[in-house]
Amino acid sequence: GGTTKDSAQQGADPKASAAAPASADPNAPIKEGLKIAFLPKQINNPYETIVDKAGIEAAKEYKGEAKEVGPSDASASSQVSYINTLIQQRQDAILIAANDANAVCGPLKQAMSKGIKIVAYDSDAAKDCRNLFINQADSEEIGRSQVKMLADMIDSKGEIAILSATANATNQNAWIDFMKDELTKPEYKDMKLVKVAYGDDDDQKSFQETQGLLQAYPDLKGIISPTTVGISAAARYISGSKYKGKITLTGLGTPNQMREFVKDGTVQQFALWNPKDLGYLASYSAAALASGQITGAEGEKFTAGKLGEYTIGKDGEVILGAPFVFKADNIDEFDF
Amino acid sequence: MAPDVTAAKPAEGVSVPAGTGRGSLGRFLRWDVLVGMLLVLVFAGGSAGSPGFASIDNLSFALGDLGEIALIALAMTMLVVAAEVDLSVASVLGLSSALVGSLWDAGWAIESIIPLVIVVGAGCGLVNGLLVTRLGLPSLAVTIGTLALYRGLAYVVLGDRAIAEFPQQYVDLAVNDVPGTPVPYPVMLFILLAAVTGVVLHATGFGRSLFAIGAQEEAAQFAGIRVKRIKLTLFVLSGAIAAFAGVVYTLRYGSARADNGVGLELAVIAAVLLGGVDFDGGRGTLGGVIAGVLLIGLLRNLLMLNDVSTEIQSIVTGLLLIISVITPRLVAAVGRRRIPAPASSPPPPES
Amino acid sequence: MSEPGRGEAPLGSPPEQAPPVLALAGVSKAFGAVRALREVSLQLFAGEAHALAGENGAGKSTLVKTLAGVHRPDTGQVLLDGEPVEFHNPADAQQAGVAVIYQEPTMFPDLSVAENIFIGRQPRAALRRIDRATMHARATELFTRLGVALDPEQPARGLSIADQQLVEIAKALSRDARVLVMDEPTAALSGNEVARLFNVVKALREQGCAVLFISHRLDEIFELCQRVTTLRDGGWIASEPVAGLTHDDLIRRMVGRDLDTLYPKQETTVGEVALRVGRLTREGVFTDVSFEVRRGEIVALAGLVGAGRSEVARAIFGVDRWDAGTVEVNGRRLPAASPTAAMAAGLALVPEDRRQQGLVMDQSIERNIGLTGLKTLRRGPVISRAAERDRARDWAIRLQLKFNRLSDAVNVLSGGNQQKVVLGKWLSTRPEVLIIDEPTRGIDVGTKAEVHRLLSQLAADGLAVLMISSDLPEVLGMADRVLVMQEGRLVAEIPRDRATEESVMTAATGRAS
Amino acid sequence: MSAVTAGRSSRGVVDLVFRARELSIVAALAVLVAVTAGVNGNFLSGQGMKDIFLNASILVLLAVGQSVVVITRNIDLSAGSVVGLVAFTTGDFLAADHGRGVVFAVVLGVAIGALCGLVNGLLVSFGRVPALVVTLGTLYVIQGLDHLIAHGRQINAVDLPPALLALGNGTVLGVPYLPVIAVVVMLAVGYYLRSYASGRDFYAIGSSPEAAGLAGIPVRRRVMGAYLFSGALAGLAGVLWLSRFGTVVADAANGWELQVVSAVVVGGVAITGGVGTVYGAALGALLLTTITSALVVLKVNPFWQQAITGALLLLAISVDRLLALRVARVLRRRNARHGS
Ligand SMILES: Nc1ncnc2c1ncn2[C@@H]1O[C@H](COP(=O)(O)OP(=O)(O)OP(=O)(O)O)[C@@H](O)[C@H]1O
Ligand SMILES: Nc1ncnc2c1ncn2[C@@H]1O[C@H](COP(=O)(O)OP(=O)(O)OP(=O)(O)O)[C@@H](O)[C@H]1O
Ligand SMILES: [Mg+2]
Ligand SMILES: [Mg+2]
Repeated sequence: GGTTKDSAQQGADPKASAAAPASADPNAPIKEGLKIAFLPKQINNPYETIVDKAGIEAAKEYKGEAKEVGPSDASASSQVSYINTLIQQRQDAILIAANDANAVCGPLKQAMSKGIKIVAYDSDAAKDCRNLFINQADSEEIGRSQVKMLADMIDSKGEIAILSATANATNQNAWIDFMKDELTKPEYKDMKLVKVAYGDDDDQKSFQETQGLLQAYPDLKGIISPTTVGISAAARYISGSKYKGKITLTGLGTPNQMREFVKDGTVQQFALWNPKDLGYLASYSAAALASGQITGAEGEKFTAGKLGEYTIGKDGEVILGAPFVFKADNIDEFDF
Repeated sequence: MAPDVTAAKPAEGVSVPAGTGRGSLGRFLRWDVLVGMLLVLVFAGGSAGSPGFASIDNLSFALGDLGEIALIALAMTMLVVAAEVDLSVASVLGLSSALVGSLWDAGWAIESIIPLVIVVGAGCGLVNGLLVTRLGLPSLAVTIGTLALYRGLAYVVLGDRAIAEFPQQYVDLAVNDVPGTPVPYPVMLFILLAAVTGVVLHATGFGRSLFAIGAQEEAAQFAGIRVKRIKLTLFVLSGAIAAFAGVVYTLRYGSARADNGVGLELAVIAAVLLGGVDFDGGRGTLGGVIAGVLLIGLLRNLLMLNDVSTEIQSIVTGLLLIISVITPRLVAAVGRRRIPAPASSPPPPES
Repeated sequence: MSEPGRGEAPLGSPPEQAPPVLALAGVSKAFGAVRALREVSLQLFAGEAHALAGENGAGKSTLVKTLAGVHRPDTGQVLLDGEPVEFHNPADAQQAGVAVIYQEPTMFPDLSVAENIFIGRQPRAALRRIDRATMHARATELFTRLGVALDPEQPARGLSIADQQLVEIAKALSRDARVLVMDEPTAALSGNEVARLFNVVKALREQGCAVLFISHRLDEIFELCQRVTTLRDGGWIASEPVAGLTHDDLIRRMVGRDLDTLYPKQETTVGEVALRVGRLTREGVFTDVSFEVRRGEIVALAGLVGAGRSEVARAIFGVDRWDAGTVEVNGRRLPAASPTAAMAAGLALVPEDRRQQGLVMDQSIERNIGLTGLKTLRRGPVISRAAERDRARDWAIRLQLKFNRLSDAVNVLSGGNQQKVVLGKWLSTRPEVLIIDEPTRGIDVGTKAEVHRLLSQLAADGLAVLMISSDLPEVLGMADRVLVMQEGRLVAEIPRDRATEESVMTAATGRAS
Repeated sequence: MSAVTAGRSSRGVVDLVFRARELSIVAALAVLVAVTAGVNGNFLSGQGMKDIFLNASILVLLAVGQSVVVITRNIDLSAGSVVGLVAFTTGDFLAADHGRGVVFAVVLGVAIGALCGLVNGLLVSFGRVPALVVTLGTLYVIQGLDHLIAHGRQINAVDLPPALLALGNGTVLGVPYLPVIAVVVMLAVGYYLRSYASGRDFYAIGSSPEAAGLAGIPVRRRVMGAYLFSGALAGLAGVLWLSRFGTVVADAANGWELQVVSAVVVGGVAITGGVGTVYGAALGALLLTTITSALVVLKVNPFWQQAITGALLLLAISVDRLLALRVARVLRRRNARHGS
């Protein structure tokens, strides 16, 4: 209970008075000792761990106390329990990678009503339930660029497929929508998306789905796997099968996972933003919010430490930057 | 009409002094009572040691968070007492959630969605029940199958869509407290249902039948108990309650998705087992189960408040389960040792 | 208790100097408040069959389990060849050459009959593999010795109780044991099989095996055994040679008083038909069974083991489906396969397998007795515990049940007392037709007489009783009419005045007519 | 002796039924493969077959271990979590020390798995507590430990010795190692269970634990052994998982416990103990994995895949059951004709 109660509590809470100040003070200093919590989709997900660790490091720079808490299953319901806990602990800001944009909304609103700043990162929550969304890259940009990248490698010709995470994965679904849209452009008239498969971010399942795709569509030319688990499982399968060299795989992956397959030629290139930068930026934006530098309104600016200045875009979105493309000649420069 | 056979040694059996030490000790140290005591301990410790734990807000939230598990646990308790199990409950919950979403999306009124969904849930239960009673298949196997089937149907219904924006007055019903209490409406409903279930299970003929079926099915059948019909009823009930829990879940989170409640079945079963219900059937109390549900929920809440990581929470839950079955044996062993007769051997198989 | 067990030397008893193969000295065993054995001593000699007699709950099975290593004595000792030993588990006792047939069969339903016999000590071939051929051959050989036609490779599931008992016997024989302990091995057997068993046991005894034999059929004790030890309420009463004892002596030792008659048959007036069965058929089990039972009448259903009598009873009561035919109670036809309807019509069935069918073993006496009265014990929607307890106490007293507390689980009762609980459970429904399958299986003489008196009186009060029994004297002593089944068919109906051992057995074996 | 002959002929039928459990799975597999291959020839190509067997191998190993436990009327829900723990910890060791070889990895993995099995076995057999509760408990504990150790890290293929990776993808005479290992283990265990006295003990215990005690079977030791074995096999499966996927995070085989139990049940091992063979269980595992692959190849809408898998699972156990009931009826009639 108590997830969308916006009555009653407001007056009782001392911090409530500080909630939602009418205007931002861009020159306000970052407060010391801010209590900040990262709530990833799932603890133990290596990608999320990299992001959150970088965020926690960043908090040390501005003398905040940051921590990472979260469920071991990627479910919204567990995240909701954690939000409740974080409210009870009176954190100054909660950073969340939402498993379900709507399901976490009620409790997030309640947190906001108590003066807690909410920053969504990696995966957005519904717009009115958070102050800011730190987007790793513009969703549209990710979706379209993946198609472009694959098209370059297969000369914009042939059947392609997508190997996604779970059917309900918010990010992947958003990107896939843009990919489909991109494919309607005339330059891709010879490329045909034959199937979206779901590997559920599970090695074995992604493996089997890849096999199935290759058997079911013998003329398949390319696969886009916009998920780190999916792309590494697919790469591993292809590298050990007769399809190696015949099929082009790309998508989103971490360099450490993919290094072997880039080196052995299974994969030519794939993309990802720098997850450390994502955590770093999210951490600073939370601090800026909690210190009153910004309120989350469009056009406000803040400085994110070493990353420099960022401007808040439409709907409270801050975009980290363009995704980075990893290839054989640059992959060894990265370790994450 | 019964003949007079009371002549010889009439009082022999009755005159044996009742209530040796073991009985009362054993009764007191039953596991369900221990769970209750543990619960009180957690509560007391939490209130004293963790600011925020005993706040109305937090308790209300923690209770509400247990709502679905608690509801499903009611039906599951009766099933397990009757030596059956329903692993498909979480999938029925998911299917129900998906249906609520897609029907709402299609413009149906919530008032007509809810009964329909409950009927579908009952239908799911009926399928389980028919496979178990008509074909004589073990329910563990059947419901592993329907666990996949019903979850699959949820995806068929809703695919990758997520439906939100349910009418506020229903969301409020799923979320808000009964005025003047820290008890959310679904939990209040649970309390009422639990009272009914408790009476049914422990004080009515139906309840007696369940225990008899669980302990010795054939004997129950020979005593004129309609074993199959009762089991079928239980499965239907379990399906209907799971579907209703799906409605509550959907409204509480304001989000209908095909993957809602994945894995919830193990949480329910863990709570039922922690409450001291014997998985082999024929033994257990509803009070124990309720204490078990609350213990798991409040303990997790307390651990979370103290920033204990989810890994440790998992380990604590597991250990609790193990302790829940080990302790009664230890108590029994100690109890036996205290009695003049040190019985060294296992309970004999016969007379 | 001075020097029990050594009366004057009976015929064929071993020389004095040879110590007993297996002995108990001053053994006590208690379960909670129940003192199942109190300072009991017993000596088993090679080449001698020793009987153990006592009422239900006297402690016979407990003594057996102490010998078998299932229980460890609280005080006292087990002596093997005069040396104290400690059996920590059944395996230890088996190692020492003690083979035990427990009162209730202990089968592995999923294993083959042969494996049931040889489990844990299968004949080995090269590389310690199991030699199945030898195993089956040896099982067949055992069955031939016992004169039964059982297929060693058939799974044990679905064996009748009698067949299970025979497998148990084969298992014990296969051990070539020095001591053979048999706890009511004949309770489920009929005359032929008992005779075969006795021949085999006698042969074993002559080869020097020591035998401990328990039975509630006193004739069997007199036929097989040289010595008898009597227990009463867990205490030792006497150990003496069988020769020179009379039935009445033995009963007096067991019961502590004289018994007037075992078959107190009352004269009754026979009323209208209460149960009518017409051409009842269950394919592959029984065919065209037609008969009627009238009020006040006790009709016995006799036949060899496996003739299908219990199956008929189960079908009438509705536990099994029937394929054709009709069942009427008081003129009203019963629907097929509905025990509930049968009960509502006034039918009651005391089943033959009390552990599986008659009782919920883990539940208390009062719950078991209350189970058939869930509707009548109601006060409003809930069961009245007081009413339940009263009903249980009432019947416990009437049936002279021996128990500690009504809330004790029935599985701690002795076999005979369990049977009484089943009886109480069904009589408390105040039935108009009582079908009772093997009413006194495993019941001591005293109680047997009580059960018989009870049946008589019930009939006199207007109850129609259909009694299935493999105990021929019981059939002859109690029945107004005897129906005989053979291989699933009703082959004869013999009125009381013409029923003799001869006439019934002739019909049952199908030798004449 | 007419009864004996009747017995023998009826035994023929019974035997057939018992074998039919496996035969019916083989038939189901054949139909599935034939239909799929009919639609898409690639399914039966060399690569296609290799994939099917590779996919099934790990599940087969787990199913073999599980069936030994289930035959004793117990259950091991923790098997999946053991795979996860072993895959990660072994990978962690190897990544830290490149010098170690495959043998070390296998020994380490099996040892960790056996240790988990030992704990289960001790609790179940000496604590005399219900297996389902205990192993659900250890499932949570092992999973927690695994996550605690992993703490969000991941093992990458580059960190692992190439020999280990070759184990997961390499072949002998064109046959991949994994299925070879799985088949060898299955055959060995199947032979042991059928032909050795101690193997039969497992069936006896599952058939009637009380009777087993009275028959002098070392019940505790055997149950202990079953868990130890199941744990060790799960450990082996964990190492193979590592070698196959290269990239491992903490939740490898997460949630597999129910899948393994499904495989065992579909394979005709009775959940109530005492009945079934590891061959059946292995075939069950093969069938389950093949269904998943076939559905993809048949271009079934992914949203229908899970529902169809569930329905097929139900179909498999129902048909099996109906067959058994039918044969029982035939047997009864036969009995009637021959008399008893
Ligand atoms: N495991 C047990 N726990 C408690 N009481 C027991 C247990 N086993 C036996 N008893 C009690 O010990 C007494 C002796 O029982 P036992 O089975 O030895 O009798 P018995 O002479 O074999 O009777 P019957 O002829 O009916 O088989 C009975 O009162 C019985 O209730
Ligand atoms: N549970 C069972 N499953 C399969 N077959 C059975 C079962 N019980 C009995 N049978 C078989 O049915 C036939 C009839 O058995 P039934 O028990 O009716 O005989 P009965 O005349 O009552 O003998 P008994 O004295 O053993 O009770 C026998 O061949 C027996 O082997
Ligand atoms: Mg006895
Ligand atoms: Mg019978």
